[in-house]
Amino acid sequence: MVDLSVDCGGIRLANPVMPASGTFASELAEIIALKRLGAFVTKTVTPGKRQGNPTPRVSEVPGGMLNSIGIPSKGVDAFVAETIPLYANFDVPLVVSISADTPDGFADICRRVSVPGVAAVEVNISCPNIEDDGRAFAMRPETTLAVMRKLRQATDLPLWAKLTPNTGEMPAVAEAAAAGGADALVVANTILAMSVDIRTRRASLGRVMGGLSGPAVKPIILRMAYQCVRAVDIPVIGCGGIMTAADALEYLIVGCRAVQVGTATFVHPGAMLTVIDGLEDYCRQNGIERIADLTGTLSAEAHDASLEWEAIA
Amino acid sequence: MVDLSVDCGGIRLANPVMPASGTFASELAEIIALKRLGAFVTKTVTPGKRQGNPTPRVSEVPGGMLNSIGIPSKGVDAFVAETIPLYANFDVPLVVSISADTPDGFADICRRVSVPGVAAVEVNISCPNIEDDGRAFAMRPETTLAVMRKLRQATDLPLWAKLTPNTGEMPAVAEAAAAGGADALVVANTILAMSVDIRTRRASLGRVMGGLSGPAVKPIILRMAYQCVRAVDIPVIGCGGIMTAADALEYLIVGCRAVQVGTATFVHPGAMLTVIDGLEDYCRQNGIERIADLTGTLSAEAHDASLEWEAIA
Amino acid sequence: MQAATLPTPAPTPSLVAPRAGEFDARILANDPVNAEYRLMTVAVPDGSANARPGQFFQILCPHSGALQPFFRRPMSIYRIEPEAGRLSFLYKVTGTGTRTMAELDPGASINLFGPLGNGFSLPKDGAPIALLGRGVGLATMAPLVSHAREAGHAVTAILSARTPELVMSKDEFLEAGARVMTVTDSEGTSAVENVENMLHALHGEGRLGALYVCGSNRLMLAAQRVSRRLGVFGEAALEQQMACGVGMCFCCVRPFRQGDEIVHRRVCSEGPVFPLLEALEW
Amino acid sequence: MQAATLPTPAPTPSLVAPRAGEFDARILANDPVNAEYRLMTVAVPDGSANARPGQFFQILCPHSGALQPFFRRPMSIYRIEPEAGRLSFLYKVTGTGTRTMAELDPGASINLFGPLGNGFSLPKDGAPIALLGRGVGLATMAPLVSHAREAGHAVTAILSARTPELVMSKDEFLEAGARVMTVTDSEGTSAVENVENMLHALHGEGRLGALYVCGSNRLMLAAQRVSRRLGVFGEAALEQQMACGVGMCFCCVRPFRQGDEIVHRRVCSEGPVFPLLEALEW
Ligand SMILES: Cc1cc2nc3c(=O)[nH]c(=O)nc-3n(C[C@H](O)[C@H](O)[C@H](O)COP(=O)(O)OP(=O)(O)OC[C@H]3O[C@@H](n4cnc5c(N)ncnc54)[C@H](O)[C@@H]3O)c2cc1C
Ligand SMILES: Cc1cc2nc3c(=O)[nH]c(=O)nc-3n(C[C@H](O)[C@H](O)[C@H](O)COP(=O)(O)OP(=O)(O)OC[C@H]3O[C@@H](n4cnc5c(N)ncnc54)[C@H](O)[C@@H]3O)c2cc1C
Ligand SMILES: Cc1cc2nc3c(=O)[nH]c(=O)nc-3n(C[C@H](O)[C@H](O)[C@H](O)COP(=O)(O)O)c2cc1C
Ligand SMILES: Cc1cc2nc3c(=O)[nH]c(=O)nc-3n(C[C@H](O)[C@H](O)[C@H](O)COP(=O)(O)O)c2cc1C
Ligand code: FES
Ligand code: FES
Repeated sequence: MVDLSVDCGGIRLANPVMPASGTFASELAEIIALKRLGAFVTKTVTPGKRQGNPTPRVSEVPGGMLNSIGIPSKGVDAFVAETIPLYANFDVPLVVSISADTPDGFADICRRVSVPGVAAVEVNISCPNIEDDGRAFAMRPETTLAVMRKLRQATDLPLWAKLTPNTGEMPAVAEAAAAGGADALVVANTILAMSVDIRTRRASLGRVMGGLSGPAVKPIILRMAYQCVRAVDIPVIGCGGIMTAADALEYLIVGCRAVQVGTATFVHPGAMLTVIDGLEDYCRQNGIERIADLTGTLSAEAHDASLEWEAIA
Repeated sequence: MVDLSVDCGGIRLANPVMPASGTFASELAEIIALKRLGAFVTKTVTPGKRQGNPTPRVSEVPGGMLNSIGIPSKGVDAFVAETIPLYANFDVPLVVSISADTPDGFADICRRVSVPGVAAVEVNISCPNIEDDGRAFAMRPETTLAVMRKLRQATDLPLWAKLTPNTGEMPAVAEAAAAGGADALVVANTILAMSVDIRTRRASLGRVMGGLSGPAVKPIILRMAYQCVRAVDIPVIGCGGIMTAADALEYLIVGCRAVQVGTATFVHPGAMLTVIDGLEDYCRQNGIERIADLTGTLSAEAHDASLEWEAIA
Repeated sequence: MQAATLPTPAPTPSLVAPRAGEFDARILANDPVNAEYRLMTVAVPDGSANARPGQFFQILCPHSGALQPFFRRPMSIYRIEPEAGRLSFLYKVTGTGTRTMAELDPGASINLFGPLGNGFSLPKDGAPIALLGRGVGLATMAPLVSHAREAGHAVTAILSARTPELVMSKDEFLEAGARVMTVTDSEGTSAVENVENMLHALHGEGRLGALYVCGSNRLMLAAQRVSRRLGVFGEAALEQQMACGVGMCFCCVRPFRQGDEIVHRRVCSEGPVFPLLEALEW
Repeated sequence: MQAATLPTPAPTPSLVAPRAGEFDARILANDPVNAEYRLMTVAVPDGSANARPGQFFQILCPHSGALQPFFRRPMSIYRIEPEAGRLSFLYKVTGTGTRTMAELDPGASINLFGPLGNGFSLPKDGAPIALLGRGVGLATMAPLVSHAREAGHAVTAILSARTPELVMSKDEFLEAGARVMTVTDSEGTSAVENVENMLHALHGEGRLGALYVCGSNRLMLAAQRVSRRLGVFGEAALEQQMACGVGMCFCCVRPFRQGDEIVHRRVCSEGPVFPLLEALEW
């Protein structure tokens, strides 16, 4: 028996696999065995009601998708009243993703979702900060530190900071989030991107630009996760392009404690469960008793080309 | 007859398609009709001799490749003596890509490649600046402006600044490059990324991290090219993930004046020629007489879903 | 505009809604129907063929050469044969995904996810119904015919197309027991005024107890006008691009009228079948 | 170590090097040779079959499901039949690319780019030659046998493998006119000391006028020792991962001894065949 459990940012997970915010909802319970997941992560909720962006809201691109869903939200009150109770009957930790457009707004919603039934709060600081010209909080270390400090004061629950890959200063932002009181980092949200329909010469998304996710981003986000692992002491949760157990293993090997699976679920509704099964198989086949031992086992050895090519003889 | 010629950053190109630096060499002359290209762009040359990075230097990932070739170089003297003359017999503008690890070093090599036979100098400011802790020059507007000013004084040839997509401040860096005297921007170099071989638990590149290129990056670089087009008045040359004419058209439609094709040539040696043919076909089919007229024709109309879905009836 | 009083609908009764699942299905046939459409029939596992009219599947199209298509493609169930364990999809060869579907040979397998979404509701009182469809809309409504017939409803179908040759499935509708009328652009009979008149005539004959529409925005608006004027219950099956197909991603929203408000609803999980009068123009 | 004086080699004479090109080739056969290897034969356009022994093709493997493989796969030409317009590749089913190659049926087409690289050089003087190969190395050297025989050289081939069953192509080598000796791990005959002794013995018999090696680092080192000791000209065909295949990307470099310096050379365009004594241990 492989021990798949991990301690991750203030909570214990039965296994390191959970959904990425915005790619999961209770509807999935009718399709897969939700109780097998390491945690539930809800779609980001905002203080007030929001409709979201104009359609088309998604577009496929080679190896991935663009989205500009725009965080439609029923507002935090309806969320606390209706959504949180939906998950009460599962014995799986519930992580609530929140966002707001000012540091104070963030602290306020954080306080309001800190209710029984919630195991941790994921703060989507990849969203625009209207006090910084609409730049996302996590674009710069200073704004990251400031918002995290306010959030830290607003709750006793574990705080996971979800970073944006659009920054040019990932390690510094990671350090700022940790210094501001984050218990874990989620690396990362989607990468700003676009595509054009050459027949109509229009952007394929109603909002022109949107976030890229799926296999195309994996090598980029994996690199960022690795940079964050080296920059901070708190756990890093890898999130970007995980379609298979092999992808999840790459994240664990570079040092992530857990992973989130997003887009894959759209293509294969059972993707998260397949990833869990695959992690267990890998551990069994490689004599790894606890998956936690796999974290950060990236080998520093130089490539021994001789051995590699010899293998083919 | 479609007029494919464009004015781009101080030179006139017979068509808007050229190779990306590091993915082209005179060896290709034996395989495709090089004289059909809009320009030649050489592999980046550095002041002194360099061996490059340890192997493995490349790795394939879903929808693209990672490389950490590391700019092996025979040094600028050998380059001027041996490489530039190789291209003298083609009637195609020669763009020489240079890099150096200090602003003064950059200015110096720029002066030395400003010789007859060279039509423009592409400055690869995506490389590390040892005076800024090894951060690439083009990571920040300040360092971009500083190095471009020195470069501007060093040559009368057109200067193309090749930017890095790893910055979080693309529009500001683009403005700085233009303010520093660039005649065109090349957007962009590769995106820092990595991958892991889960069997050996080693990074798949000898240098661990490397640059991602190929179809996977196209939506990201296209977005950056679009941001640059909106930020500056000088021409923008799109470069990232172009495999087909359709990809090149996306770049032109968002406002690029020309494009560079890199990785595609490794998979299909004739890719650049196929792109040129496809651009011509598209113009003919759409009644566009001069391809230059296509630049920046991105439609601002909202999506008319009614028409779209009706089309299927 | 006055709000019509409508008979309350009941969900389609006879069929048990199966749990949605993802599985590989063997292709039994995949043949052209006309220049644009193909009909694919697949063998599905136990129970999965118990889908409701109006439901759809998310189809994982085979990958063509390189990197596309990424998303699954939503396709309504065109024919439901629970005893034989068979389902069919009538699809138009349009872009990347459907082009790769068209290349599949019998014996190959294709990955399906479904059945998804909510099906049509029939009026409680055995009232006669009318179907109004164009293009892919026919595929969506086809299984409703036999389903309604079995539940004792008379069915009239108005099939719209560009030309008489492109009118699909007329025989299928007839066999299933519908009275069929066709209107086409080339004959000048498909104009909305004409269709509205036909619906009014049907109503006069006592054959418009409920109205179902799919496949054209213009037809939907016409159906809404008729429904509103005559106080007839109706449903519209809508389309929107989809990623997840099960209500998680919110990409497939369309605007609806809900009292005085305009709200977004997800076509995949709150539809694809919606109350006719709530659907807003696309 | 003393630098040996070597006879100067001449490029393979009889074959005209065709210009490299990219084209789709029809697959004529693609059959298993043993548990690990397959042999694929393709029909190629005029002239493309005029490749030289030691050259290779960059093969575009079919895409498996999603996004892989991205790069072409380099494969030596195993059999060259210019009159019939046919080429064959002997390949080991290893990873993503070769697995998808293995699934291709005759009649399908596969995209090739080549022939690429530099082939083997034969000694000018008609001297007898010896070939030393293991695994895929056999594929690389196979066409050298008939080529050398036609040019009047006696050929001895030492084929190395894990077990006698895995010794491939013995018959092909025999038919092409080579004397064949096999050494295997399971019989304990493949140790480098033994192979070196065999080469010394061949030299004693006057049958080691030049030495060619491919497919194993250990064998290459052994061949280098023998070549150095006996002053015999030799060449080694090397492998390295490739992207472009034509000298542009510099990913396929290996270290070589050039006078006192250690330099990088590109396996694709400066090789894959290199002077034996310049190649450094991998
Ligand atoms: C609930 C539902 C049921 C449907 N039933 C049928 C049916 O039975 N028969 C049939 O022929 N078509 C049906 N459609 C439309 C069908 O999904 C599209 O024709 C198909 O997705 C086009 O894919 P493509 O790859 O060929 O085109 P592309 O243009 O390459 O598709 C690009 C993207 O746009 C989406 N898209 C394109 N057209 C439509 C559309 N009309 N509706 C929704 N998404 C679209 C695709 O799914 C994909 O994500 C249905 C759509 C929905 C929402
Ligand atoms: C000049 C040359 C000639 C060759 N001739 C033959 C031959 O005739 N028969 C044969 O079976 N093999 C030959 N090889 C090795 C063959 O290229 C690899 O076995 C093949 O690329 C493996 O691909 P894969 O997708 O199955 O493996 P994967 O492990 O999925 O490949 C991943 C990557 O590593 C590269 N790679 C893996 N193994 C090798 C290798 N040994 N050499 C170079 N690149 C490698 C692949 O090309 C690809 O880029 C040759 C290699 C070279 C350089
Ligand atoms: C349709 C969609 C909606 C998303 N919504 C949210 C969201 O509300 N909050 C958030 O933090 N991230 C959101 N994301 C980002 C994902 O949580 C995840 O970070 C990203 O998709 C990368 O992972 P993947 O490649 O596995 O999808 C969304 C992604 C998609 C595709
Ligand atoms: C193998 C390889 C080597 C490269 N070498 C250089 C280089 O020397 N200088 C440079 O400016 N860019 C270099 N690049 C980046 C390309 O010029 C180009 O910016 C990038 O690959 C994106 O384009 P693509 O997706 O079309 O390949 C290299 C890219 C690759 C794949
Ligand atoms: S397709 Fe995801 S919510 Fe409808
Ligand atoms: S494979 Fe590109 S230089 Fe050899």
